[in-house]
Amino acid sequence: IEEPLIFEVGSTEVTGVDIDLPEAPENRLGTLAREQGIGLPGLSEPEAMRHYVRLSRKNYAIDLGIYPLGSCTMKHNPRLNEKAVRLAGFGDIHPLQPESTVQGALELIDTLAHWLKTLTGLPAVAMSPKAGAHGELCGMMAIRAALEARGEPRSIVLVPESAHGTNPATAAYLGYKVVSVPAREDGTVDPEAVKERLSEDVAAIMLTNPNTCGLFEPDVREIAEAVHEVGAYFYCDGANFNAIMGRTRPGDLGVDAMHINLHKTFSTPHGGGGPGAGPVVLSEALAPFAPLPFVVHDEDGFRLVESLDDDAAGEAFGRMTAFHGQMGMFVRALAYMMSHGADGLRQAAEDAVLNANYVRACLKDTFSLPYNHDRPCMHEVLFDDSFLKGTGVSTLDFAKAMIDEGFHPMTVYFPLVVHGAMLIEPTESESKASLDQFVATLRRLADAARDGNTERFTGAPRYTPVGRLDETRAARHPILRWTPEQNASQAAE
Amino acid sequence: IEEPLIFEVGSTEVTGVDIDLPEAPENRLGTLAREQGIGLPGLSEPEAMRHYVRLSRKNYAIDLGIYPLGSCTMKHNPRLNEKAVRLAGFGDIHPLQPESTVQGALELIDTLAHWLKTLTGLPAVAMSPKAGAHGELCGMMAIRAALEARGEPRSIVLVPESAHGTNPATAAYLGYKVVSVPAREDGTVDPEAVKERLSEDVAAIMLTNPNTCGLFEPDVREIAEAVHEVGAYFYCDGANFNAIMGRTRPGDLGVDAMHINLHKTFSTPHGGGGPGAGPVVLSEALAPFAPLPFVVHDEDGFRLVESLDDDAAGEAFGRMTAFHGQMGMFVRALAYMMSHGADGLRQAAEDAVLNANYVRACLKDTFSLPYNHDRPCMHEVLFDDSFLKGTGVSTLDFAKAMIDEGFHPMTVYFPLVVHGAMLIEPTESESKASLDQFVATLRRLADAARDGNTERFTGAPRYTPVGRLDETRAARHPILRWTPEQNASQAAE
Amino acid sequence: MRYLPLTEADRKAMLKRIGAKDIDALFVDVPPEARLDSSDRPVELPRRRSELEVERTLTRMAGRNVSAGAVPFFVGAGAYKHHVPATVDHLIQRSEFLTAYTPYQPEVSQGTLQYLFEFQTQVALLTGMEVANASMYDGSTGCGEAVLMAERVTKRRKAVLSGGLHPQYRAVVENLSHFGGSTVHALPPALNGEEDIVSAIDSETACVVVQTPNVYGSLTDLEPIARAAHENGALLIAVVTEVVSLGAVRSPGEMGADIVVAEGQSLGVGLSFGGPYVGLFATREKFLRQMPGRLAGETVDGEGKRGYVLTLSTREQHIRRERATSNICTNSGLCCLAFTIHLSLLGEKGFRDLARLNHHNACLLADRLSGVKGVEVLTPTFFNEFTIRTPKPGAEVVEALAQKGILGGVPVSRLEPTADAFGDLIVVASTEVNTDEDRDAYETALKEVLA
Amino acid sequence: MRYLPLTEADRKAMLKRIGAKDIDALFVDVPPEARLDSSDRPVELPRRRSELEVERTLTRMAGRNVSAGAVPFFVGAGAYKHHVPATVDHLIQRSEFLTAYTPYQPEVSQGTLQYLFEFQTQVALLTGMEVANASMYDGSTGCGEAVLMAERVTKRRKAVLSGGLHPQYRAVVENLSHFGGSTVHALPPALNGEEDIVSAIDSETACVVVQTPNVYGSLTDLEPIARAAHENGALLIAVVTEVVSLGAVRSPGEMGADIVVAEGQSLGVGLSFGGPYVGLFATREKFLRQMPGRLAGETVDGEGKRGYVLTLSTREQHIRRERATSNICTNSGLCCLAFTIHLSLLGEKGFRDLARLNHHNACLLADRLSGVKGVEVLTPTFFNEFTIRTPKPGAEVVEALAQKGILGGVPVSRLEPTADAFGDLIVVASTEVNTDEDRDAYETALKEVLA
Repeated sequence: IEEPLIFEVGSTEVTGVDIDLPEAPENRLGTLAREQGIGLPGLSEPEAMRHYVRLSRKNYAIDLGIYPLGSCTMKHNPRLNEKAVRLAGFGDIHPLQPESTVQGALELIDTLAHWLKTLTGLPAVAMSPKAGAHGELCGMMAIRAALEARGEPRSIVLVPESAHGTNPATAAYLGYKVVSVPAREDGTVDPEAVKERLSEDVAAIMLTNPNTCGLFEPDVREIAEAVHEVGAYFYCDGANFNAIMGRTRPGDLGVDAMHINLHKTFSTPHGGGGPGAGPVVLSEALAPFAPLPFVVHDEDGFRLVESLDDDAAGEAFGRMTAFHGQMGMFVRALAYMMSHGADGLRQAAEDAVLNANYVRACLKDTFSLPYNHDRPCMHEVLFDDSFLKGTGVSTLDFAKAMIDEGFHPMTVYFPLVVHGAMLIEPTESESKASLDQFVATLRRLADAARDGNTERFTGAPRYTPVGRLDETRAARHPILRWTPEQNASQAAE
Repeated sequence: IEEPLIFEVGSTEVTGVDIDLPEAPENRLGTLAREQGIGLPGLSEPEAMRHYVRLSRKNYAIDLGIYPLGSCTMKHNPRLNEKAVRLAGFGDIHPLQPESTVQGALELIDTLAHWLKTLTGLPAVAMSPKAGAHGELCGMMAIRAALEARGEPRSIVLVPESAHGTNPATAAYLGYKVVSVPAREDGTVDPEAVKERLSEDVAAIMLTNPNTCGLFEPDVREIAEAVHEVGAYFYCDGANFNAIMGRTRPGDLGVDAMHINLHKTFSTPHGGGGPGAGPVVLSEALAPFAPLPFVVHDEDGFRLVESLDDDAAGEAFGRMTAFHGQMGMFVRALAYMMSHGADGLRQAAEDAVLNANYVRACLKDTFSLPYNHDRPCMHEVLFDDSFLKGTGVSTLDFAKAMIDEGFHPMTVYFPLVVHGAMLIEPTESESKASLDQFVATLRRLADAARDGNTERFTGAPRYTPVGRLDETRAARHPILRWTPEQNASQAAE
Repeated sequence: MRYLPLTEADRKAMLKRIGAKDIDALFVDVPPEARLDSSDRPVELPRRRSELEVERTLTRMAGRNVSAGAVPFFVGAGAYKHHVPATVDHLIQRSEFLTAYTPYQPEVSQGTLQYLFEFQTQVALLTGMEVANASMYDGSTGCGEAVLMAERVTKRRKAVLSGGLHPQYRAVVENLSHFGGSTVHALPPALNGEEDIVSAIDSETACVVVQTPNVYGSLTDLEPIARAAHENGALLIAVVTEVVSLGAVRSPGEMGADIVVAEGQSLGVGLSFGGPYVGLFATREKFLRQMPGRLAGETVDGEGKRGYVLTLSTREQHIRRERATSNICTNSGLCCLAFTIHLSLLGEKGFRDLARLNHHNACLLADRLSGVKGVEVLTPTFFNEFTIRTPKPGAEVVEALAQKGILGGVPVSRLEPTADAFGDLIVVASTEVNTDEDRDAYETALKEVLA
Repeated sequence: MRYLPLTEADRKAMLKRIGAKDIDALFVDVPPEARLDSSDRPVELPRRRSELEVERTLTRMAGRNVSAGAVPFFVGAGAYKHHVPATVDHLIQRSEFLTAYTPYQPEVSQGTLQYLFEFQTQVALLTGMEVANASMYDGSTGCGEAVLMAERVTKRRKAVLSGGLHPQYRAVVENLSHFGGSTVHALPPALNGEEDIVSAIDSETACVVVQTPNVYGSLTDLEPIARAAHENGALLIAVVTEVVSLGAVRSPGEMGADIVVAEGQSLGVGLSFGGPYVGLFATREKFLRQMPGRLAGETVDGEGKRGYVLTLSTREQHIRRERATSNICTNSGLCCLAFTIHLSLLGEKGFRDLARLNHHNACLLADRLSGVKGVEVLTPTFFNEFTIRTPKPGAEVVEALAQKGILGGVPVSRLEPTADAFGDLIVVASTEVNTDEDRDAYETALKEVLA
C-alpha cells in the first residue's frame, strides 16, 4: 500500500502540537516580520504516528536480520546506549554552558579519548569530526599542517585503487594530486609499488587496513617505514578497525593518523545514513596540530580549549565544526566500550573475523573468490561475479533476489578492483544459526542462477513495497521535492 | 516466514544479561537450594532483539491503522503518557516506601480521583481495581456490602441480554441469581420489562450505558428511579463512557456504581490484552463501603488508609488487591486528561460520536441496520448480517476479508442480541480521510460479496503470516506450552 | 487539540452527511435534565494544556517522590527493585505490541499470541508445573483465583492460609471468600514456619496456601505440607512473591504444589508503586479446565502451518457468562511481554546467576546489620530478604532511615498492624542493585538511628 | 558477553569448518611485532561490565552536569532548548529507522527515502528556496560547504563574511578555506548590521555570508546585500542558526539569498552538548548540480508505481572520487527524521505559533532584564535572542549566575575572546520553555550578581 506524502494528507490548519499562546503576543520584529505563508502541512498526533510507523515498515534494519554490507559494519545497536544518551545530563546540556556545569560531559569526552588512544596505541585524538569522511579531512589537514609547519607542503598523496571514494576526494580537496597505487594479484598493496611512487613531494599515503578486499595488509609496516623515510605520513582509513581492535594497534603498525567510525566500530547506530562520528587518532608528530576544541584536565577539573588565542591551543590548525563534536555518539560509543571491556572488544573482533571466514569457507565452492590464496580474510569476505558467468544473472540481479529471500544484500560493485564485487561483512553480531541460514539461502540462489532460473533474478525484488526503481529517470529529470503543481498534474492523470 | 520459538533457537548456555558475580558467592539456602536445571533458553541481546521485533511485525496495531473494534475503544495512545509513566518518580517507587517519600504519587492518585469524580458526578471512587471486570467485581461488592449493612443481602441481579459477559459472571460470582432483561425492538432496555422483574429481592441492575448496541438508553433515569424505589442499586458498566464524558454525568443519571476502563476511555494502551485499570466511582450510598486502600489528605499531607484497623477505614469492605492499584495506568490516564482538559474530553466524546454516526450514514445503504429507527448512535454503530443473506459469506468471512484489505475487523458476533452482529467503533482518533478510506473499502467488499465473489471471503485472510487457524483443534487437543518431546516429534515428521 | 484529527470543516461536512443540524442533535437521547450545558467548560476541571505544560506538572509531582534508584534501597515484601535491561523497555514500546488489542483475530495477532505461548512455557518451567496461563492481574489476585479454583476442583469451601502469607494477599483471599460465601482459616503470623499448618488441614479443606520465601523472607519446605494436603484430598497452593528466588531454590512443583501463583514483577516490570504487575499462574494438566484466565494454544492453519490462538475460551466469561470460571477479562499482556523478554535475555545461565547474586548480596547485608548493636536477624534461611528485630519500633526506624536518605525496608507493623509482638520487626530486601556503598550507608545510618 | 551470540562450542565448530587450528591462525597477517598478546587483558583498559554497572557509571557522570530542563535556562548562540514532543523520540527509536543503513537499496529503504524527500521539501519551503538536500552534518559545516559551492559556481575564490556570523562558523569557513587555498575576508564583529558589508563585495567575491538573526540575536534585512552581491556576480549565502525564527521572519529566499544554510537542531533534535545536529542546505534549482550532500528523488518502478531513490550521486565521492563536489559521505539521517517529524506535527499553524511564543517570551525577558540597574539591551529587533551589556565582565556574570542555578546566556568573550570591546556582553536566549518563574529567577539573580 502506498503511503501518501505528508503534503497530500496534512493541512496547514491542523497541528499535532498545542501551543499555549498568550492572548496578545508581543511583536518586535519590525519590517522583517513574515507575511507570506510557508505551506507546511500539519498532522494531528495520531496521523503523524501512523505515517511514520507505516513508513518505517518499508525499511530493512539490523533488528530484523543480518545486514551483510561489506565495509559498513552493521552490528547490533544496544539499547542501553540509547538510554544512556537520553539521560538529561547528556542529552539536555548546551555546548556553551559554563564549563563548571558540564564537568561530567567533559569527563566523558576525556574518558572516551583515553579508550580510543589506548586501543589504537596513538598519543592524541581529535574528537570533533562529525563523521568518517570529516575525520579523514581532519587527519589530512593535520598532515598538511605538519608539513606546512616544516615549510614543505608537498603535492602528492598516494591512494590504492581499492580505497573508499572519500580518500581521493579528501586528498583532492586539500589540493593534493592523487596518485593511484595498483593492487597486487592477491588484493593487497605491493610495498614495491608504493616505493616506486614515493618521493620528497609525497605528503602522505592513505591506506585502508584491513583493506576493502577484507585483507590485512601484510606489508603494512614495510610501507609505513618507506613512507616515513621520505618524510611523508601514513594516513590509515579506520573504517575496518572492527576487525583488529584488541589484536593489534595502528600505532604499532606505523600509522600517523586514523579516523574511527564510531557508528561502525562502536555501534552508534547508522540511523538510515547518519549521524556518524569520526574522531581521529594522531601520532606524536601530528598531535600538536590537532584542531580545536579539545579537553584538558588540571587540578580545577576539565576545561575546553576552544580558541586559537588560548595559550593551550599551541599549533592547533583551526576548527572543523562549531561546538565540540558528536556528544550523542560519544556517549553511545563509551557505553558500548565499557560494556565489552578490553576483553570483549578483542572478542568482538575475533568473532567478526571468525564469522567472515566461516561464510567464506561455506561459500567458497559455490561463489567465486577473486584471489587465489589461502590467506584468511578479516571481518569481510570478497567474492567476484565469475560464478554467475553465462547465467544471465548480474551481481545486481543476484543482490535483488536476496531481498525476496528476506535478506538485505551485501555490498556490490565495491571495491572497484574486482569485477562484479560482492563484499560480505557479517559482523560479530550474527549467531552461527543466522549465518547457516544466510549461507543456505545464498547457495540455493546460486544454484537457481546456474539452473537458468533467470527470471527470478531479473524480476527481483517482487515482495517489496516497490519494484526496481528507475534511477536513470530520477537523475535525468530530478524531482527533489513535492510541489502543489506536480500533485495537481498527477491527480489529473 | 515463521519465527521459531525461543526454545528452538535459545540455549541454556547463552545469556543476554551479564551478571558481575563474585568469585565465591554466599550460600545460606540450606536444603532448599535448587539442584535441578530449569530448562530456560537464553538469547544474546541481538538475537532477542530480532526475535521480538520480528514477532511484533505480525501484529496489527492502532499505530498502523484504524482498529474499529466495537466496545473496545481503540484510540490513539499518546507517547507523552509513556514518557510520564517512566519518570523515575513514578516508575521506580515501591508501594511500601514510607508515605513521606511518595507524597507526589499519592497526590497523583488523589488528583486523578478528583477528575474521575468530577467527570462522573459521583462523590467517591475506589482506585485499586486492576481492570474493568475487577472494577465490576468491586462495585458489586460495594453494593453487596451496603445491602449486608442494611441486613438484607438479597439474591437477584438484573442483566440485559446485550450485556458484556463480565456482568453476569460478576453477579454470579457474588452468589446472585442472574435474571435476564430482554431488549426492546429498538435495541434499548424497556423500563417496563425492568419493572416487571423488580422486587425487594433484587440487589441491583447492571446496565451498560451507552449500551452495547451503541445506543444511549433513553429511559435510563426512569429505570434508575424504579430500581432505587425497591431499594436496589444501579450498577453501570462504564465501558462506553467514552461517548458521553463531558456531555452528561452518570451521577445525574442515577448511577450508584460504575467502573471506568482507563485503558479505553483514557487511553492507557491496551498492550495486547492488558494491563488495564478499573477504578469504580460510587454514589453517596455506596461510598462508605469503598475497599482499601484509599488516599486521605490532611494538614500533614497525603496518607494511605491500608488496614481495616485504621480508624479512617470506616465501613470499607476489604481489599481487592495487594498494594494500591495500577499506578502506571493512573499516570497515563491523568496525562491524557490534563492534555485534553474538560473541554477536550467533551470534544473527544463528540468526535467519537460524530465519527460513528458518519460511518453509519455512509454505510447504512450498503450494510444492514438491525434497528429500524432514526435515533443516532453513540460512539459505535451496530450492523447485522442481513445484507450478506444469500451471498454465502458469513460475518466471520467478511471480517477476515477486511484483513486482506489492510484493516483490522470490527467486533463480530457481539452483542449477542443481533444476528451476525458487526459492531464498529471508530473512536475520535480517526480523521475523516481515514474513515472515508475505511468506508470505501467496506462498500467495495460488500459489493464483492453480493457479486458472488465468495472465494475472496471464505479463503481470507491470504496475506497474513498464517491463514485461518484451526481453533477447534486447539481446544480439543490443547498444546499450551512447548515441550522438548513435541519438538523432537515435529522434527521427525 | 493535538490528539483530535477532525477540523471544524470536517465536522461540518460530516454532520451534513449524517443529516444532523449540529452535534447536540446526536445527543438527543440524553435526558435533558442530565445534559451538561454546551459552554466549553462543562465540568469544573481545567482546560486543555500543551504537552510541555502537562509534562512539567507531572515531572514536578514525580519529583516529590524518592525513587528507588536514587538512594540505597532495601524495600521488598512483595515487590522488588531489579535491574531491567534497556532492551526490554525498548521492545515493549514497539507500536505493534503496545497499541494492539487482545488477540481475538489470530491472523493479525501472531506476535502477541506467540509470546504468550512462550511466556506460558517459561512460567511452567520456572514453577515446575505442567501448564500455565497467560497471566493474572498480579500475584495477589492470582492467589485469590487459585483459592476459588481449588474450591471448584475439590468442591469444598475452606481455605487454610499460612501465617507466612503476605498479609495483603491474605486480605484479598479473605475478601473474595467473604463475598463468595466460603471459609478462610488464616493462621497467625509466623516468621519461620513455626506454625503447625499440617494439623489445620482436615477433610473440609479445599486448599492450603503457603508462601515461600514467605513474607518475612524465610524459606519453607513445602513437601510435608503437600503430603498432608494430598492425604486430606486438599490442594497445595504455593505462592511466590519474588520470582527470582526460583533461580536458587527448589521449585514448588518439585515440592508437590498443585497450583503455583507468583508475582512476576521482578522480571521486566519495575516497581511502579504497586502496579501494573503480572500474576503467574500454573497448575497440573489435570486441572486445566478449571484454570481461570486466558490461554494461548498452538494449532495449525489450513495449510498445516503452525500458529497460535486463544483457546479453551469456553471457560471464560465472554462465552460462558454467569457460568464462567472467573469474571477475569483483561490479562496483564504487556507485563507478560516484559517478563518473557527479560527472562529470555537471562536464560538459564543469567537467571541462575542473578539469583545467586541476589542471595549473596542479602547474605552480606544480613551480616552487616546483625553486627549493629541491638539488631538481630530473625530468619536463618532466606533468599534475598530477611527480617530483623531492632530495639525501637520498626516504623520509627524505617522513617528515621528515610529521613537520612535510606529506604531500609518494610516495618512489619505496616503489614500486620495488630500483631503487637511484631512491632519491632523490619523486613529487609537486597537485590543485585545493591553495592558495598549501599550497605555501608545502611549500616552507618542504622547505627545512628539506634544510637 | 551479552552482545556476542557465539558460544565456545560454535567457535570451535566454525574454526574446524574453516580449517583453522585456532583464532590466532586467522590473524597471521598481523606482523608478529605488532600483535597484542593473547592474555585476556590485551590493552590497559577495564574488563567487560554488566549493563547495570555501565548504566550506573554513566548516570553518575551525567549527574555532574546541570541539564537545561533542571534550571531557568537562557543559553543560545547557535543551539536552543525547545520542547520536543514525546512522539518524535518514540518514532526515531523505531528499529526500522534507527538501525537501518544508508538507503542504497531503495526497494527495502522506502521509509528512509520518503522521509528524506519530505524533509527536503519542508526545508525548501521553510527557507523559501527551490531545492534542498538531505542534510549536512550541522549548520557550521553546511556553511563551509556553501562557501565551497559558491566558489565552484562563480569560479572565484574569495568569501566575505559578515561580522554577525557565528564566530565558530567563521572559524570553520576559515579553516576550510585555508586548506583549500581560497581567501576569506571576515568583517569585524558587528551587533546590529552596522558593518558596511556591501562595500566589501567586489568582482573577486564568490559569496557573501550573512547570518540572520545574527549571533547577537539581531535581525538583518538581506535584500540590499543580495542586490549588491548579485550586481557583482557573487552569491548571497544566508545562515540561520535558529530555524524556529523562520516561523516569524521573512525567509532568506524571499530576501534574495542564493544558498541558505541552517542549523536544524531546534526542531526535534535536542541540545546534546553540541551534536549530533542537522545542517539544512537549500539553494536555487540552477545550482543543483553543484550542491553537496545526498539527495532523495522521486521516480517510478517498472509498473509505474511512485518510489524514491538517492539520486544525482554522480556528484558524490563514492562515484566521482577525487572529482566529487565534497568528500561528504554520511548525512545526519536520524536527525533529519526527528526534524521532519517535529515539523510535520507542528504544521504551519503550530510552527507559526511556536515562533510567536518564542518571540513573545524573549520580549518579556528583554523587558525584565533591561529593568535591572546597569543592564542595557543592545539589540532593538530580535527573534528569541538578544544581547545585553552589564557593568561587569560577561563571563564573570554568567559564572556567578550559574552558581545561583541560572544558566543565563553566553558571554561574548567566549565566542570572540579578542574582541575586547565586547567583554561585557552576554547573548541571552528565551524560548517557549521559559516561564514567568524563570524570568523572575533570572531577574532576581542578575540583580544580586550585579549588586
